[in-house]
Amino acid sequence: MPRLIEYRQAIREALDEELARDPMVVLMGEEVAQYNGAYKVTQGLWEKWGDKRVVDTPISEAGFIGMGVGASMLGIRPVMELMFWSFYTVAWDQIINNAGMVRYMSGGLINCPIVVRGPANGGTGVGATHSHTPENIMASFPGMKCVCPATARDAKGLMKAAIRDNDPVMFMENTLLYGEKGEVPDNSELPEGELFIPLGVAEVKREGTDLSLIAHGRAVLTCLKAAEILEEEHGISVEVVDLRTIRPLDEETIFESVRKTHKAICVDENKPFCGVSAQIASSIQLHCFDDLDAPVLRVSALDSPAFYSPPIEKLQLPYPDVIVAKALSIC
Amino acid sequence: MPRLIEYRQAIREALDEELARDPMVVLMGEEVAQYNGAYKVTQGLWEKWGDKRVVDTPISEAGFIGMGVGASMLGIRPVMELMFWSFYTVAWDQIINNAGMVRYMSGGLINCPIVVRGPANGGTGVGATHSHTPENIMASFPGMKCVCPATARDAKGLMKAAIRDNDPVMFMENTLLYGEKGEVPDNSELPEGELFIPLGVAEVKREGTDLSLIAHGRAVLTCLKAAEILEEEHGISVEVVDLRTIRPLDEETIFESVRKTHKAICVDENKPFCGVSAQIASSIQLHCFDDLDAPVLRVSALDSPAFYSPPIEKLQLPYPDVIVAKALSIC
Amino acid sequence: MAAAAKTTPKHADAPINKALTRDDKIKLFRQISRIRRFEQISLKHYNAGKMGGFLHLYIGQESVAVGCVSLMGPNDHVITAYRDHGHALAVGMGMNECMAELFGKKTGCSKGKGGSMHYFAPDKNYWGGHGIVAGQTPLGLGLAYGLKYKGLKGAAMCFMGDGAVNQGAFHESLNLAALFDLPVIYIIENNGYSMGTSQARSSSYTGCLAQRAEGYGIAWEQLNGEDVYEVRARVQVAMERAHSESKPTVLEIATYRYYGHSVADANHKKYRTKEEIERYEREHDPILIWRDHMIKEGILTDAQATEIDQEAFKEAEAAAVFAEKSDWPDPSEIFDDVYWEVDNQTVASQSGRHFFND
Amino acid sequence: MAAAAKTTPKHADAPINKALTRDDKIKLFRQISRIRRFEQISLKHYNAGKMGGFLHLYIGQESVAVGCVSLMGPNDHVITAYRDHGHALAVGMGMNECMAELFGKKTGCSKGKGGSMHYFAPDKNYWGGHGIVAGQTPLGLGLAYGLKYKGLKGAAMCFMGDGAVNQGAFHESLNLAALFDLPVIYIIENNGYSMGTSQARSSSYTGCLAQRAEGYGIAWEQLNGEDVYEVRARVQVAMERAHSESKPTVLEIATYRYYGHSVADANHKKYRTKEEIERYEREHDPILIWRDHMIKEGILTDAQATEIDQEAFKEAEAAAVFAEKSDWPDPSEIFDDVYWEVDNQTVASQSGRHFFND
Ligand SMILES: Cc1ncc(C[n+]2csc(CCOP(=O)(O)OP(=O)(O)O)c2C)c(N)n1
Ligand SMILES: Cc1ncc(C[n+]2csc(CCOP(=O)(O)OP(=O)(O)O)c2C)c(N)n1
Ligand SMILES: [Mg+2]
Ligand SMILES: [Mg+2]
Repeated sequence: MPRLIEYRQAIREALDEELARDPMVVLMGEEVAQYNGAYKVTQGLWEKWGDKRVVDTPISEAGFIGMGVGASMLGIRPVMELMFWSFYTVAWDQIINNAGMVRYMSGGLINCPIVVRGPANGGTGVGATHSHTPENIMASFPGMKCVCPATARDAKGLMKAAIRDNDPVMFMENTLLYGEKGEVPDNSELPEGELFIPLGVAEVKREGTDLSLIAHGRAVLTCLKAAEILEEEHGISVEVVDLRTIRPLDEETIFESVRKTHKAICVDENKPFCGVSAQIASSIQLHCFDDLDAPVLRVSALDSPAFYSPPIEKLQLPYPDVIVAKALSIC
Repeated sequence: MPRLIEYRQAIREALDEELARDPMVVLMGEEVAQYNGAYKVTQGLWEKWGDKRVVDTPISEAGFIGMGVGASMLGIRPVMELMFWSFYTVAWDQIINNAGMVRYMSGGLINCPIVVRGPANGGTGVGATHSHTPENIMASFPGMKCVCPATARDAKGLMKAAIRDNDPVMFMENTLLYGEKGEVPDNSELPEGELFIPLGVAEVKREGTDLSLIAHGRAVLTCLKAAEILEEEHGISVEVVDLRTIRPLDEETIFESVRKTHKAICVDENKPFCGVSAQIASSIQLHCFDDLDAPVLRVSALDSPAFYSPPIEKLQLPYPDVIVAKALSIC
Repeated sequence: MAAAAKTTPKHADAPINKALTRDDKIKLFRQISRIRRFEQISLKHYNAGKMGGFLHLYIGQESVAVGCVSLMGPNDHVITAYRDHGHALAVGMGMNECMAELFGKKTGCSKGKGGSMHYFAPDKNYWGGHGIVAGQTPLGLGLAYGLKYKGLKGAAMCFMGDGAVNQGAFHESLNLAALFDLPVIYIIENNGYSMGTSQARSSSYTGCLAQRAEGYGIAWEQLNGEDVYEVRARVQVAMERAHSESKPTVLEIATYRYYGHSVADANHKKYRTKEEIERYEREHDPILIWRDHMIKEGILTDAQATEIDQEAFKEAEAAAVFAEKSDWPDPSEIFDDVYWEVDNQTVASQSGRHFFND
Repeated sequence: MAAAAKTTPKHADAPINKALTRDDKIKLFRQISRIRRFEQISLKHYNAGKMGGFLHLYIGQESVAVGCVSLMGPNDHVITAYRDHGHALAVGMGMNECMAELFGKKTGCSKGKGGSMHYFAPDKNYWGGHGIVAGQTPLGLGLAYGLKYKGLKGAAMCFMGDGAVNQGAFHESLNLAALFDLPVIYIIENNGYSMGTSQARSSSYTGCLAQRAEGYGIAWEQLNGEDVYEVRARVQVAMERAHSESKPTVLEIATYRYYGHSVADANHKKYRTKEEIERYEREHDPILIWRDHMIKEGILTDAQATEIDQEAFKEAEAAAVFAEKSDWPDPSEIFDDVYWEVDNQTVASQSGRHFFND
């Protein structure tokens, strides 16, 4: 019987297993310990692992993330929670200039095995400043890695890879997915004894022949719904490629899909201007120019800050009907 | 006889004229007053306008930029210098969450007529942390405007538009251009009595029929050189479109050019992943799909942090030969 | 609750309080009651699923906003964090527009765009409502800068939480405030906790949090916020300093929130004791204390006080009805209020594309 | 120069200084001289157009780095800002690799990737070399965190300028240092100016800048940096506090830079007087002062001191020759040192594209 667990629990398992595996791993952030995490991702871990391994911090993101970066230079492996990824804005210098660049500037003498994690999404009625989706920004810097899992299984396997990675990894979760259940095999069922999904490997979440939907994060689920509608109501066979990692990026899987379907729509919850899907669209047209039967289309968050009002905010994020309509315009 | 002045002087003239025009305009930043600016853009302005209008600040970018944003809500029009645009990283929250989003979150009750200006470029041997080119990031947020002038004339005219604009404008200059001279008409020669270039209007800096180079900032000059080589050595007629403003963006001028030439290369000094040219390339293939005889190519900064070593760093930025080679690959 | 020195002076006798008329005092009572009732009704509808996002209740802290705001003249300004309903009502925002904002309606003070954390009323010198912890502290400085620049005699009161003192932007602001002699008053509403973290677990300090101001040469004070008289008497000193010397002050006002950090905070009875909460409600409740004053001073009878409270309750209920009945924003409004130039269809808005879907 | 209280105790008699052997003292003299000479030769070649970017000279401040670093044991670490040559040489980095870095050569300590502002030598517990003002202050905290986490008895000395105290990250770091009891020592090298801005125009404070630490309950001290004896005697107290109590300290060390902020600073004789510079050179020069001690103590003759200085000079000249002769980095190195996994060709590096030109 498949084991269904919540996305948040999947992450928690990954954290727990990595805490057990490597004494250098330490979880840190606001309310991650005694409070069990604002979104309960770290529930129970402080109780289990104690003050040294699971650490509450004051509201000083620049200070404590920079501290984590410094500690990582000495070989500690801090997994830092941003209560919302949105709060990277106050720690940005520490993230990009220190974690992201110190290796290069030191000619490779230093590396920062740090993970910064937390939810990065709109759609929860918390207003513009709390609804940043900075995956395009994080991935735009060589030196940084960026992961956006869509399912519980991916969240677990990728988190383990992120923690073991020796470069800084920006790990973006999603509050709207924390409660979603997905199939995650128990370690005992796995030949390697654990679930480990390498960074930089996309996954075809649904196979199809007429159209490729390229997505990451929650948009993958939206695409799967759209694909169903397109299949059932319009007889269009849709392939859904889940990027999973934005950098390193598995371009080959994207191109392969497009070479098969000849049509692509990039879907994300990023804002459109210079968003992830701009990059993907520009790559596809470059590498698959002669394979394309139509321009690469994009469906992104609507190009305005996040609207608080819940029914309106819903319209700002891609939903299946928008993707269906776009698909029909080229299929 | 045309009046040739330096790019930095052109900006200074704009600042000076706006200080004269509107008593609400105030210049602020580190070393802008008594020191005359780290790059001498504000030379003489403190002496002329005094302590109230030209203000030195401590090294507290978050504090003083946020202060400028707050003052702008009361109708002051602060023009804030970042000594390097790179230092936006420590003030990012204030810029994006306050200047960029308070209008939306207040349902339009507030606006922030603030300009943040300074040099944003690589190529000067100051290392990775001092070589940020954040135009893609700034322009990716609805609510923000972003300007990248390539010439003295544009710098002057656009700065005046930026200061009079009632939205936050991120104005990116270039240390490598400060000393470049260009033709800037004296106000007395102009029918309107001043040079004013609206935001959101691209300029075809060179006309051509075989290939469009789409660029902004210093890359425009690189494109002009490449265009000459292509014309002279290869008989290829190249059009160079200077975006001038990244947001608002004059897409029509881009598309018109591509519809004429059927080939486009986007050139910028941004890093490639989710850079400005990714956005432009993705738009071109969308809107000019049937007009394109080849994929839209891109030439961006090499995808690594800035290398200090001067001769190597030069190779990281687009230079004419690279553009020429790319052009030949599709022409 | 944060420990504050028990205050000895008879704050009621401070000139600023002596100057209060009977009506003024009743108005203060009405305001405190209105905030309490507004929050209670909000809570009810939040729990009924009528709102999105977070709801940070101000219940328990009412005397702070009401006391401070009551000192404001025409050139005094207010800005605060996300726990902003109390300040909003205190400056005179209507319950209807405030409640409708929570419901995400078009009639909300921010047209449904801001939500609970983002109330604004520039016409009432009220500049929000800000969600990023301490993000408003440089803005408060900027308001003070604007006042000084324009040559106006005024002050900017910038409210913040005890957890916010550990954000760098606040410290940068302190240095700038002192260096530039700006009339800003930072008011730390110390309710003892930042989410589930007690003051002791989040801040290192000597004496009190406000004392950090000393390192910048800024005047500071710690006071008890439960009694409007004390708040007024002691904040007035800072206002005076701002108005006549154009100098900043940092005030730390001890207060307490009865509910969780936000309504979503399921833990708030874990990180503090039931006894602690109940003791505050019993001994330090701002409404009970002010009500007591009114009755002891013979300004209100018990029945009259109850009536005022009932009016506030009805007003809040009516506001919820108003909110409920109001229209949702129209999807077309999604692209309004992004750019001033676009909203106003100026010449500047005519050139170049501003929005980028497709 | 920043005003520092004239110190009365006989620092030379402090146990930590009494413990110095004759050779130790000569070594200190050699180090100071080497820094001075290295900087002078750098300057010469910078002016000859051999280097890019900025060159921030440490001349005038040598005693601070040398004194502090001389206290380091195996688990003590250093990190600093862009004015980093002095600390680099003090921890034992070679002149060759340091000079070659300025020339942008492959043989540079950072392979030509970092330049003047970004020297690193993790093998010598030296963590850079950081260009963003105060950006290194949380990193210093992290080094201390790492030490404590690993159960090592050590300290992280984090150097910074007087202008850096006004960055928020520093204040966040102070609170964290105190809250977590971390063995970090913040050393403000107060040379009186941040670029062209004097301390008085950039910072508001009471007493001195270090006193801001008081608001966080952190021990602090202000001292004079011109004499290595004083630096060692007083910094040792902080080291001891870090080692045995795992507690932070903030030290403000008065010093002076003879040259401009960077060599590109053409204004540095405008924002301060010629007299000020000359007085410092005459009365407070760290080399002259230490040389004086050596001669008075009979450790060196004048001639011997001159010889050491000449050796340093020659070493620096040789380093410039080495740098000049070294190869430029190969363009293929542009994509090295971006990702550890890629550099090490690990399994993790095999999946997905890491670089995106085309
Ligand atoms: C920069 C930032 N970090 C974290 C948060 C999440 N957060 C919101 S409120 C809060 C606690 C703030 O406590 P305090 O300042 O004491 O104010 P109170 O809620 O008690 O009024 C936290 C951690 C945020 N909004 N912004
Ligand atoms: C965040 C940031 N802002 C501005 C600068 C530019 N800058 C570099 S050094 C400097 C002055 C710093 O002075 P101080 O801290 O006193 O150190 P000193 O140079 O005197 O050693 C400035 C403004 C920077 N590098 N980083
Ligand atoms: Mg609090
Ligand atoms: Mg200095």
